[in-house]
Amino acid sequence: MIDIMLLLIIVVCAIAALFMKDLLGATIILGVYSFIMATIFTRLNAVDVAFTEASVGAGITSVLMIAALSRTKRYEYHYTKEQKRKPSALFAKIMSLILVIVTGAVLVYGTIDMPEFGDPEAPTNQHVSPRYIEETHHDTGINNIVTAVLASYRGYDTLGETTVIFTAGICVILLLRRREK
Amino acid sequence: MKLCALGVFAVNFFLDMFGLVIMADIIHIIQTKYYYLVVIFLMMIGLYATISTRNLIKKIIGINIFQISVFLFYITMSKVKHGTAPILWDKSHVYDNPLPHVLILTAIVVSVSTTAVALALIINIHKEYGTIEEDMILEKQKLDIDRSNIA
Amino acid sequence: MKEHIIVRIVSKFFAPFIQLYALYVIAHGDLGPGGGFQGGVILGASMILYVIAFGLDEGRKRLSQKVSDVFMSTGALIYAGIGIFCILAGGAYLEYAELPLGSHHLASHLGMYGIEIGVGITVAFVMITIFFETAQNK
Amino acid sequence: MKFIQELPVLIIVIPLIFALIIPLVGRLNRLIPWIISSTITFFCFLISISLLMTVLDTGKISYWLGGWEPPWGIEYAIDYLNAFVLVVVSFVAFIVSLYSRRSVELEINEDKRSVFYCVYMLFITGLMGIVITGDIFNIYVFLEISSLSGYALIAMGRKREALVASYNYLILGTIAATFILIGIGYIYMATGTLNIADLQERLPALFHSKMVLVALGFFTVGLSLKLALFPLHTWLPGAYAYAPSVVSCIMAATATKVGVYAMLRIIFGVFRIEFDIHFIPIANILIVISSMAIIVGAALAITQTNLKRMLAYSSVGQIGYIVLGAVLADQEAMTGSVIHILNHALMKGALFMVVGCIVYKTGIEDISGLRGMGKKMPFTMAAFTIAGLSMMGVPLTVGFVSKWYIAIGALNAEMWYLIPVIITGSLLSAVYIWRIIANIYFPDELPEHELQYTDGGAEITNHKSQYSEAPWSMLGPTMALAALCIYFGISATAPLYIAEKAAVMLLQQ
Repeated sequence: MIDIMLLLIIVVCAIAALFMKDLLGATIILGVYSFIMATIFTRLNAVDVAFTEASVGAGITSVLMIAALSRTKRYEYHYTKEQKRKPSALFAKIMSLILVIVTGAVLVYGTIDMPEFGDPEAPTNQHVSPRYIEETHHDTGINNIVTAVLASYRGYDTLGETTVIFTAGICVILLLRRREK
Repeated sequence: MKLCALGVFAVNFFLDMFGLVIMADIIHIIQTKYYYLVVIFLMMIGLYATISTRNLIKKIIGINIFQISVFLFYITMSKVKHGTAPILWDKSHVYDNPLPHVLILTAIVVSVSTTAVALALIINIHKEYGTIEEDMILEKQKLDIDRSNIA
Repeated sequence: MKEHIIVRIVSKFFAPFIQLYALYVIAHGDLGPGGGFQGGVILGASMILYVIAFGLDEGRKRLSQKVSDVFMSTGALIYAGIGIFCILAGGAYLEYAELPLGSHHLASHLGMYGIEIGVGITVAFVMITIFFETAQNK
Repeated sequence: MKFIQELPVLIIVIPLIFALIIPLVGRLNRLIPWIISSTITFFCFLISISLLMTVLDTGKISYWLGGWEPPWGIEYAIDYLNAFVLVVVSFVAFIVSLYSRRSVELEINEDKRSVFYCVYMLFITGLMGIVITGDIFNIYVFLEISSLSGYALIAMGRKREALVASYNYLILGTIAATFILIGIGYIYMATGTLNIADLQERLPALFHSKMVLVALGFFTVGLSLKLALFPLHTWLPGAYAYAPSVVSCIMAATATKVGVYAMLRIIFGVFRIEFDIHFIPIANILIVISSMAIIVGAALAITQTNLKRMLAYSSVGQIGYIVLGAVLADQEAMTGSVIHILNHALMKGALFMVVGCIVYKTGIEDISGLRGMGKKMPFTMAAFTIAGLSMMGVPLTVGFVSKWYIAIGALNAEMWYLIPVIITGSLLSAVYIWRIIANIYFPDELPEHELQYTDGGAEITNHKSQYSEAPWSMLGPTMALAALCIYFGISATAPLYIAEKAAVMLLQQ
């Protein structure tokens, strides 16, 4: 039951962020969205991911967004009704709506053949992952399977991940840093 | 002939979609896969926010919603009935699938990195153009072009 | 925020505890949830808290640009370097078990600690750098 | 001897490590970043050559990262196709970084140069990482490394439009990456594995699954966005036109090629060709789209007045050729397509380098400003002419070889109606190239004092007749690429041999 409640809240959050004109408010709602998402991750037993999502999605992203807002504008431009009804604006809205509906339809089409939620017979639980669960302790001597996969079996992805975050840092320096005094 | 193949494919696609409704499978699907459907709905809200709004920061918010919903999609597929969190302990025999968790840890990092770079770009755009609305930036760009043509 | 004395005292009081917690999260990645990335983010957040309470200039005094740049590279270098050490020790890239640090389990354990620390350092300093660069308003 | 086996990973890790070092040592001397980037990319080029040789000798190389056997660990799988693309990418990266010194000195502020080279190296690392890996999620990670650094590099352009172009690319690129992530999710859900070789083995049993269909759809859309296939090319012209010269060179010559490689790998390497043809008509859709790309890209290029923007649209058309050759699913056409990855990298690289030389010397980016340039910068313009002729597909240049193979492949596949498309594309590109060549060598009569040069170049020259060639450090690499356009046009045996093997491998898996 609580899962359904959380899913409902999160849908409301997403829609609210979409319609909010105050960008600071939208940022806060995005933070709430991330935080509830972290709760859902915990409900689904993804504790590591929940931890990361709470600290990164709800924490750092919000801080950065607010810092950026403080240097730009807080409110979205308020279009008048005439501007909204201009054919070009309407056309763009309708086109993006159609695009989104088509994408969504294709995704839903894919769900027809999906294994049921939580099905232990699903291919994902049959092929690669059993070995991680059974052999991790023997292979690496570590109890947290996620850490073992992250740092050892797929440690190279994590090197890529570290490089991504370094790239982000160095790109921000390249874009924003001024000469030192 | 090629067009025929396209047509047949399109018809099949719609029949599949339509058949879904007719066979009253829909209740079964909602019961067993409601998580996926909600996730897809969330993704589409995010995608819509990204491509339809004209405000640069709002677009970033939309992209964040989109990406975070994809994360939920991955986590949803990692859940196993009666499974526990993938940390070994002696009381459990069924664990959730750890691999999607690992992938999403990486993807979260990618998402925050993209957000950071995008915000840096937006700050620079605001410094140069004085606005973060796409329409007004386009207007100013047109002015720029006119000015360079006159010069 | 200079006039908000409560905020300043509370954040000054809490920053070391948050940092301690961050170190705990980095070190306990193998037993429970957490690891280099999460710990790094918390470590970065503690310094961001300090900067928010005391202002950017005060923050820059505590942590100069040069130092944070150096640490940013260092973390990732530790990670990539451990991989190179694994090759020198005769294994494949990032094959920690081959490191000459005792038994295979111990070696892979220590190798993973090493990379978690590397990830933590890079993430923490990247977060601080991004915050500094985004928030500076001159 | 030990290091020989480790070459597959060293080609990624060495540039990565030096990218991390550049900002640390960049403060010491202003030349150090350039020296590091040139030597390291040269080193990567050597490694990639050695990998190619090994692949030709012994067949597919498989490197297990961390010593974990695939599909549990990440695998580096090197075969004819990616060894070839790796050589192309690292070679172009080397030539461009040789070329970059003066151009970067002009266009990038001094305090940002070392960081610029760091990001440049990260960009190259990301591209090579995409090419070499045998794991589908690893592709996503390295794709993001190269994309993020690409956004920042584009934004370094001198005009303020560069920022907006970079932002648009960021939004579309992120949507593309998220689509690819969804595709990975669906395909993982259907098969339970992420390793490309393993996927290839397990997928045929699942061809009727709707998840696999949706996954292919999302991969196709996401990658098409990334490689700027018409009509998803909208980010490309702005990005190439406003980026600094060096960045335009490297992106035009490598980034889209790597996107094409990823598409080949996923459409033919992960899914098999039977699937693409028999289960969904994705190949047919792509044939239509790429034919449109060829025509529309070239036609839009004709309408441009800005030189860089024109070359960018021409890239859209050329990408159409590569994709068309690939989806015909014929061995000859596939050979043409693979070899066009090399050929287009050479000619587009040379053309953008020429533009960089012109911008360096005069600050001109408009086509009309090139009038009579043939006398002023004879060597640069010679390079432009060679690469331009190659772009048209004139015999004895590389452009001819690939178009010839694609045309033969179209005939083999009994799609004769594609021949006019290929020829029209060539004719249209002849129009936009010839317009410039005529303008630089045989200028219309115009009084000399009416010629104006916009400022912004390093040395502003006012006299038209004055001989002022670009510096040798820029001209050398440009001429080298142009010479290769001719060399591989005349003796194409070596690349053709590899491309043929790659084509056979892709089609017969």
